[in-house]
Amino acid sequence: MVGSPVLFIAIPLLAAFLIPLLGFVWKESVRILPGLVLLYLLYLSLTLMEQVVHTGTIVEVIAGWAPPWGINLVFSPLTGLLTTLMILMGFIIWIYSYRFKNIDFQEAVKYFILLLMLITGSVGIVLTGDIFNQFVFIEITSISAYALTAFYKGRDSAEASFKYLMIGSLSSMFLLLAIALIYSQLGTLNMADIAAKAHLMKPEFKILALIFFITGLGIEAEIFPLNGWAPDAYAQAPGPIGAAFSGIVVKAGVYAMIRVMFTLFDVAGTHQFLIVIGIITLIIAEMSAVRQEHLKRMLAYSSIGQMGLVIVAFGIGTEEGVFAALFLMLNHAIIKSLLFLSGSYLVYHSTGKYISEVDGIARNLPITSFLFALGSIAIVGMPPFAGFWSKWSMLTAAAHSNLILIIGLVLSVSLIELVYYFRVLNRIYFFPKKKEVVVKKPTINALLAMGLLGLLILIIGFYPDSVTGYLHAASQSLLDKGKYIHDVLSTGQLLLP
Amino acid sequence: MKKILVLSLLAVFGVYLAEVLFKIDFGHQFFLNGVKDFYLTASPDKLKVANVVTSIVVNFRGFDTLGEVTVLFLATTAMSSILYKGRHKLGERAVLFSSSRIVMTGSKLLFPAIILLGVYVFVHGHLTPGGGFQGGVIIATGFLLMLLSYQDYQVSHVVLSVVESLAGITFASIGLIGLLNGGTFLHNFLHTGVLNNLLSGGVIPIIYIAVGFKVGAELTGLIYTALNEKD
Amino acid sequence: MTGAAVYSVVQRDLLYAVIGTGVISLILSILFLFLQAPDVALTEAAIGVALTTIIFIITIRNTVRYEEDSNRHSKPASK
Amino acid sequence: MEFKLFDLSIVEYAFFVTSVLIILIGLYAALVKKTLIKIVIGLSILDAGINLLLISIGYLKAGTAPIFSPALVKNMPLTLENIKKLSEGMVDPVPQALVLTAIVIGFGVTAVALSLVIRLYRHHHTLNIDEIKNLKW
Repeated sequence: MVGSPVLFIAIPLLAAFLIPLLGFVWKESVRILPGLVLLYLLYLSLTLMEQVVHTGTIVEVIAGWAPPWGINLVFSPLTGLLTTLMILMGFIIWIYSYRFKNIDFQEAVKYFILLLMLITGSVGIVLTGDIFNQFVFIEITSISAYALTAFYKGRDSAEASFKYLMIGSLSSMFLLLAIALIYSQLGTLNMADIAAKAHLMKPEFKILALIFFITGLGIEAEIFPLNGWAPDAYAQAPGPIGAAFSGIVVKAGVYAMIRVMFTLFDVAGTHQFLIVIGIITLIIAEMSAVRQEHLKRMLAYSSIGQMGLVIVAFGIGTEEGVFAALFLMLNHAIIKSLLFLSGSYLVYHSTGKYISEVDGIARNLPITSFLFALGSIAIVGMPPFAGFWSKWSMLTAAAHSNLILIIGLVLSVSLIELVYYFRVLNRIYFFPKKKEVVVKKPTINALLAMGLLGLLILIIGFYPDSVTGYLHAASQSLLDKGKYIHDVLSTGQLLLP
Repeated sequence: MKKILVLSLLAVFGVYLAEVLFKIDFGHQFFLNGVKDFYLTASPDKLKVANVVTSIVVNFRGFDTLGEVTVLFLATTAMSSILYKGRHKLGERAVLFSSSRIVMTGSKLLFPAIILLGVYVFVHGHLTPGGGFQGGVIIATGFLLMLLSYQDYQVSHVVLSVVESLAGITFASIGLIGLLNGGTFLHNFLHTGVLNNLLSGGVIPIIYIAVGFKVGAELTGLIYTALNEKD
Repeated sequence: MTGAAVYSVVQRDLLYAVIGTGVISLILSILFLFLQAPDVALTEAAIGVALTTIIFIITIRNTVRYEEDSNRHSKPASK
Repeated sequence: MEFKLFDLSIVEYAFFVTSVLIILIGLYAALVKKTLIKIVIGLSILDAGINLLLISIGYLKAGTAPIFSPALVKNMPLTLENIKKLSEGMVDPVPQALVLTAIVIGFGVTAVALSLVIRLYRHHHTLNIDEIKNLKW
C-alpha cells in the first residue's frame, strides 16, 4: 500500500505546525513547504484513486477502533475524485500565489498556513465518515475562510468577513443541533451506522435533523437563502482565495449536503426539494449576475448559479443525473478558478474593479485576456471545450427522465451566461481604451498556474473520456448506499477488538 | 416591524423544537447498541484510563481533538492576521485598569501556583476530571493575570510559537508513529499499565500533555494579541 | 440563567451585558456539575467565565462601551 | 407518548426548556440587535444553550460521572462484569466529549469575531451595523 488516506489530513497539519518554526530558520521555506506537501498529496491521491477504482473503497480506521466506535475515513471513488480535484486546485492556487505581491514575511506565514488549512479542512469534510468530525472540519475550513476573506486590510473586506462569519457560525450551530438530535435518537455518530439505523428514528426527529442539516451545510454549498455572504466574500477576498472558494470550499459543502440527503436519510421528496431549491438558486443568481457592474461579483453570482445547476442535476437522482452533476462540479472548479485568477489580473489596475474598466485591455494583457476568453467560452458550454460535455450530459440525463422543464432551463441559463460573459469579452477585445492605465503584468508563476488550468480545459474538452471513467465510478458509488454501509461497517468485523 | 416578525418566527421555531425535544425521555437512554456502552467498558478494560471522557477525547475520537487543536491554532493565526497593522506599528498595550502594588505582589505570588495547578490538571487528565484543555486554559489564565497586573510584562512571541509548534508536531507525530507501528493513525502503541496509576493509558497522557502545552500557548498568544491592540 | 441571558441582551451598557454572559457561563458550569459532567464544567468555568469575558472586555475597551441608537450621531468621516 | 407535553410535570424537562429558551434568546440577539458586540454576545449565548442541550441529552437519572475513580472501584476486582455493572450507572460520556470540543471551537470563533469587530471599529468608528453597511446586506 502506498499510503493511507489519513495522510491527507496528518501531513498538512504537521506542515502547518512546522511553518512558524521553519520561518525562523529559512524564510523562503514558508512559501515552498505548502507546495511540496500539496505535490506529494497530489501524487498520493492519484495513485490511491487508481487503486480504488479497480479494487474498491478504502476505509481507514483511526486509533485502531473499528467503526462505529472510532472515527473512520472513507476513500471511495466519489470522495477520492473530489479529494484529487481539491488538491489539484489547491496546488494550482499555490503556484499562482507563490510570489504573492506586496505582502511582508509575517503576512506570508499566515497566508500560507490559512490556505493550507482551507484545503485540508475541505478534504477532511469530504473524507471523513463521522458527522461530528465533519463539523470540526467545517469549522477549520470556515475559520480559515473568514480570515482569508479579511486578508486585505481594506474596510470592506472586514465587513464581508463579518457577514460571512455571522451566517457561518449560525449555521454551524444548527449543525450541532442536528448532531444532538441524531445522537439522542440513535446513540451513534458514524455516518454509515446512522444510515443503517435511520429507520429507527422517529419521523419528527428525522425531518427536524434534516432541516438543520440543510441549513447548516447549505451555507458552504451556497444554496439560495444562505448565499448572501458569497458575493461579498468573493469580491473582497484576494483573487486566488476567490478561486479557492469556488474550486474547493463549495465543492466540499455540496458533497456534505448530498451525502446527508442521499446516504444518511431517505426522506421522501428530497429529490424534488433539491430540484426546486436548485432552480430558485439558479434563477436568482443568474439574474443578479446579469445586472452586476463589478467583475468579481459577477463571477461570484455565476458561481452560485452553477452550484444551483449542480444541485438540480443531483436532484434528477438517476445515475446519469449524478454523473452530470459530478462532471459539472469538476468543470466548474477548473473553469471558474481560471476565470477568477485571470479576472483578478484584468481588473488589478482599477480601484473599483468594475467591468467598465477593462476596456481594450487585451492589448496590454494578451495572454491573460486570451485565458479569460477561453474560460468564458468554456463555462457557457460551447463545444468543444470542457463545459460543453458536462452540460450535454446534464441535458441527456434530464431527457431520459422526461424533465422537459430542466432542459429548457439549462438552455435558457446558457443563453443568459452567454450574454453576460460576452459583454465582458466584448469590452476586453473591441472597446477602445479610455486612457492609459498602468496594468500589472502577471508574474511567471501566475501565468504557469493559469496555463495549467487552460490546458486542463482543453484536455477535458477534446478527450472527455479521460475523466468519464472515474466519474462513472464515483456516481455509482454515491448511489449505492448499501455498499457504502457495508464497506464501512464490515471493516469492523476484521478489527473487532 | 422586523422585531415582531423575528419574534414570531422564533416562537414557532421554539415551540416546534421543544415539542420534538419533549419526546426524548429525560434521564433515560433508550437507544440500543449505542457507542457509549462500548466506550464505558473499553476505557477501563483495554486502555486502563479511569476518566472515560478523556479516553474518548484523546483516543476513541482523538481525530476530533487534533482538529480542535487546529481550530485554536487557526483562531490565533486568524486573529493576528486580521489585526495585523504592518511591521512598523506595534500597538501599545491596552490598560484595562491600573493596578496597585498589592495586586502586583499578589499576582506574582499567585502566578506559580496557577501554573502548577494547570500542570497538575493536565498531567492527571486521565485519572481525574480535567485534562489538556482545562490545564492549558488555567495556564493561560495565569499569564493573563500577569499581563493585567504588570503593564510591562512581556511574553515572547517566539517562545510561544515554538512551544505551540512543538506541541502540535508532537501530537501529529504520535499519530504518525501509531500509523507506522500499529497500522492505524493515533494507535496506542505504548503499554497501557494499570488503571488509576499515573503512568497508565499508554500514549494518552503524552498526547494530553502536548494538548495542554499547545492550548496554553495558543490562548496566551491570543490574549496577548488582543491586549496589544490599542489605537 | 434565562434571566441572566435576557439581562445581557437588553442591557445597553455593553460591559454589564458581558458580565451577564459571564454569569450565564457560571450557572451553566454549575448545571454541568449537577448533570455529572465535571470535565465539561471545568472547561466551561475556565473558558466561558474567564477567557471569553476577558476577551469581550478587551474588545469593549478598544471600541465603545454603550450601545448606540441608529442615526443618533452623524458618522465621522472614515479613515 | 403523544401528549407528554401536558401530562408530565415541567420540572422533569426543566433542562430542555431552559436550553430551548437560551437558544431562542441567543438567536434573537444575533438576528435583531444592531450593535456588533451584542451580536457576538448572542452567538455565545446560543452556543451555551446548545451545549446545555447536548449534556442534558446524555444525562442518566441518578447516574455518576463517567470516571472510574479509586473510590468507585475500591474493593472490586476489575473484571469485565464488574466494569459493565459500574458503567450501567454512569451518564453518557459521548456528549460530554462533544461539548468539550464544541466549547473550545466556540471560543475560537468568538475570538475571531471580536477581532473583526475591532477591525470594523478601527475603520468606521462605530459599532452600529446600520452605519457600517457599505456592502449590500
